Amino acid sequence: MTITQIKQRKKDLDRENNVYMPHIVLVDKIIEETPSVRTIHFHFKDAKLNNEFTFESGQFAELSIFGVGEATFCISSSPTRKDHLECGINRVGLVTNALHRLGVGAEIGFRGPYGNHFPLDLMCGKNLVFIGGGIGLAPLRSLIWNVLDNRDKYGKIDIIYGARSVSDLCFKYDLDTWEEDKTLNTVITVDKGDGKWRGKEGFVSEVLRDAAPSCGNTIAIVCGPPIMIRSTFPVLEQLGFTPDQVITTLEKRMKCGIGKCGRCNIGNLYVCRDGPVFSYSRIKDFISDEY
Amino acid sequence: MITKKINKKDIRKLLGTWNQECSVIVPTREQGIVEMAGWDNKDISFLDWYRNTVVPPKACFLPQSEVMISFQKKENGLKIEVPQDEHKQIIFGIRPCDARAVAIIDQVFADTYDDYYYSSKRRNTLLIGLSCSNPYDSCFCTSTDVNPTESEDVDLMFMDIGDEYVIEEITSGGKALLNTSSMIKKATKADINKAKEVRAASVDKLKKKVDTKDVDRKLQSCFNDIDYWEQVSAKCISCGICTFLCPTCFCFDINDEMIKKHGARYRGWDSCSFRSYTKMPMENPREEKWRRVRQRVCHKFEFYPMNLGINACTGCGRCIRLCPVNWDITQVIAGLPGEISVHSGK
Amino acid sequence: MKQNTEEQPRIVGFLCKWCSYAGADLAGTSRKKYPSNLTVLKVPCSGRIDPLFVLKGLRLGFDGVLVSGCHPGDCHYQTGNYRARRRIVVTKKFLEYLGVPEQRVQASWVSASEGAKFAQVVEDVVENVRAVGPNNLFSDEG
Amino acid sequence: MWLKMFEPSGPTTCLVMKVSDMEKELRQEAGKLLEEGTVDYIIGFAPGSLKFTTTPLITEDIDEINNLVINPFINNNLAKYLPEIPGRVGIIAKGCDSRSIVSLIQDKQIARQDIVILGIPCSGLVDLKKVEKLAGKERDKIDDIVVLADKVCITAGGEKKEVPTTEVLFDHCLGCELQIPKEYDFLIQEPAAEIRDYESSSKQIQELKKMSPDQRWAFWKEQFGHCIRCYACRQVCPACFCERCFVEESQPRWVSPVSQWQDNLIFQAIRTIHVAGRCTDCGECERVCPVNIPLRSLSKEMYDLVGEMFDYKTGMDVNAPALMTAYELVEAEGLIR
Repeated sequence: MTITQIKQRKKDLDRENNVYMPHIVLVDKIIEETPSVRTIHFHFKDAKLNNEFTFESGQFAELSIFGVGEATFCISSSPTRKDHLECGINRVGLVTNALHRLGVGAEIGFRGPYGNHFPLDLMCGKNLVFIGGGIGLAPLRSLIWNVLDNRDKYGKIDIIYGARSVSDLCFKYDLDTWEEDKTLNTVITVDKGDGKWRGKEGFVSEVLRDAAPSCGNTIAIVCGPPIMIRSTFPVLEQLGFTPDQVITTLEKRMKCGIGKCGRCNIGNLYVCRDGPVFSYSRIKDFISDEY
Repeated sequence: MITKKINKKDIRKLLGTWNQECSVIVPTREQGIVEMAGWDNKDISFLDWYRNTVVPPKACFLPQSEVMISFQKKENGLKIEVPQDEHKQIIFGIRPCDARAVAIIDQVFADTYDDYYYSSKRRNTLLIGLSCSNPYDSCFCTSTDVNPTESEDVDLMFMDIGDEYVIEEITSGGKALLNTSSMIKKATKADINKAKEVRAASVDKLKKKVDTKDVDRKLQSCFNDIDYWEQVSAKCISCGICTFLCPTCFCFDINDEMIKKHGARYRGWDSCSFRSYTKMPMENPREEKWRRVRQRVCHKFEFYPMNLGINACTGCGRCIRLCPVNWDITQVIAGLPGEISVHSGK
Repeated sequence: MKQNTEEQPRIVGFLCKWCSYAGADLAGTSRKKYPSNLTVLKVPCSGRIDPLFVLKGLRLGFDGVLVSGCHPGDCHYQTGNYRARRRIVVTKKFLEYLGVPEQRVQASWVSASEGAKFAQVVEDVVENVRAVGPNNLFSDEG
Repeated sequence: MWLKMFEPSGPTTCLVMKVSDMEKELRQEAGKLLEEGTVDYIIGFAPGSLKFTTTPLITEDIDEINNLVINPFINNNLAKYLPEIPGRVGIIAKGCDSRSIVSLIQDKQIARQDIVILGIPCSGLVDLKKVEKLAGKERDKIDDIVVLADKVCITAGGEKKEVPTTEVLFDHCLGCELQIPKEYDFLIQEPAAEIRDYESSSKQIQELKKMSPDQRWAFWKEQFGHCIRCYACRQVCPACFCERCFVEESQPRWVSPVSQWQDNLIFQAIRTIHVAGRCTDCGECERVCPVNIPLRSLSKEMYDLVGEMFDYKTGMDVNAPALMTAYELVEAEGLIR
């Protein structure tokens, strides 16, 4: 812990680029998913950027409305489909409410992509179990489409998705497609169904226990509200998954998105910089306590 | 290595020469609050009364609030501008503890992504250190690897040896500042010996000490010792004094504002002591006070060293002196349960 | 409610829905003339008016603030305006102490049947506020 | 146990309060409460880690009772902690603290039966900023402060200085209206010295009132330019017990979280109005402000304002309704047309 170490780590301060300056994107299309969730499709105003922009499944971005503020969203479209980008927006706060008031053609700010991504090379050749809850399907969806677009590279695929009620199910059009896809096993559940619901009822963790996917050569990818994540890990452990076989993506309050503003840490890890994608083994010690 | 010296009487002239080329920032007292502010070209009385600033010098690079982007609603849409600030400045009189703190924050803002706003100010600034021989009773810099009379984190280091300052030239930028001046003399052997005496005496004045050896390991083992954290956090009132006035605390918040047709995206200090700091719509991972206190201590002495190899505390003692309830971080560190006493998670 | 952005001075009025707002309506339907400087915000009761509303109005650049509710004794919720009264007078007095000219913050009781009084109140408020000039309280200059 | 690591040298003598006897009595009583299980926690003052400081002691450990102290540096208004501490609590209260406790009971934030008030008489607390100014030395360079009823002896750097006691007490103490708690379960029977100077207690307010409104506004504008929005004033204030403060609301956003003088001033102005009738003029907001904003010149004015207009004194009667929840049929005539 000497000063020479500091100096070694000190990087060049002379770069001109201002990472906080957002790019302008235009809203192409708005899909109302549930009463409180909408998906917006958008593309860059700058045509050059439209071509050059790349990202990976699992990464996130900061969307902003000038004069209102910035908020963090994961990119829910797949990098294999390049014509536009998508973000799912749950109406909960100042910025998300403002985003819900927008119409097609609106200009908003975009900076990103930030964070790490799902380890596709690690998943290659393996069976995959996707476990999602509520709006947590958004990051998974990017990965699922990414995987489905290269279907032959992966083994058996299970998708287990749940929401609080039927009207809270997001991306229903995708769910329909996946249910029809014979190469997948898709299970959809709601905590409590309405009269017309013919699918499963119960929490995701319970449905997962019943579905009991085999842990052999398998990776489980979990994303959802913290309560779902917390209750799913023990079930996966019972099913024989080791912490290394479980991958999750976390959400925390963020401001900068690039590991500086300080608030999104879990232990020494910053969700924005070291995550949002973590293997369960990496965060095991902290997760029960601060997530 | 001490190489040069200057007579105290010539300091005003020296600062004056510098002030012609760039702005010189010195400790300034207004209403009893000492902070680094622009020099008025005359007054150097701070050399007599100055011990350390209340507002740490980090504010020169990470101001309490600054405009990141400004917007203006025009008929053909929004006009967006980023303020340009490339003016050169010299901070004269930074203490070794605060200089180390700047070096510590430098790492954060250069890590992975360069922070435009911080580094555009930082790279245009030269730091001139001033040795400290009058510590507060709350100072404990010798416990955090800082020598009150020595610093490698500045460009020039001045040390008071009576009628003169001896000068260490640390960087080429600092060296260049001295080249132009005829007031600078070569330091003699006697000066260097005198400096040695002063150094020993200054270090000796620091009575407050805390053992920081193994703190990270101890913190790791008592992370889940809720009893301990509840006990030490009981009297904390969750204000932002310790974090805002800490020279190494760098957390910030970004907020937009729009009044009539003008608006801006601002960045301002934020504090892990505030409940709203981590609040998310559905839940708050650090709702309880003891979690927030734990975060502050662990960030300084466990997480920061894990990530960047150095404790994020330089022993300046501000958080102890200024705390409304005398919450003393050295007591919390010293009182850490030595060996593992882990409680179950929640 | 049409927001008035043209006329100077600009006044924001917080009117209780049962009395003062109805009073304003009556002033309108009975074709009483009063200045169009007022931007009206309807509140369920004068008891809902937090001191924040007053300062927020001034911060947003309104030159004056009017708060208005039912006469004491007439509150739809029995005691809302009695409580409001304490809060309003404290706010008014305190802002004066801070240095906000007293004309900028004004209060009145207007019942649903007092269309004429409402028109008169607005006229007086506008005149009083005009006398102290535009609101530069929160500008950085000066 | 960890409090004993640093032995600060406190004031050697203090005749204003017969300290050592009072401490003995207090420790005995507090110890009894814990021992007999009457309370779960004791809140009091312990020696601080720095010279001339004290620190709140919140403990359920009977061994820590011997750390309880009474001296002219027991600044904190401990009532602050009551709403957040579960169970039954024994609290050491000076006159002003007791008023805050009563005010919290009036506002139904705490229940009287959960609190055991250990009242202590108080002749006033020493404002270290004033002492520093008089001595020309900062706190840690002062060797001793001896507080007597009529004079204070300050020793610093070998020099001894004697000044009238009124010159070193906090402004709010000079205007104290309750030296001995009215509401208590146990009271240390000891008279308090009457050290008052009402004029200097609100000197700045009187000066401000002589100015024009524009000048006053300019004064506050300048002051709040220094504000760093650390919220210490709010956090230390027993009257600020809201679960969620209006500054943290984002929908609508009443006050910008960005620190600029406009919003800093609005924050403090609204805070002062919101605590009208709860503020007991304990002066904590001003004491803790790290940038020396004269906050008491706001809160004391509000205190006087409600006193004059509604003949209301905060925290004097547990059974009286809180100011803003009550009304008279006719009052504040002439301010609303």
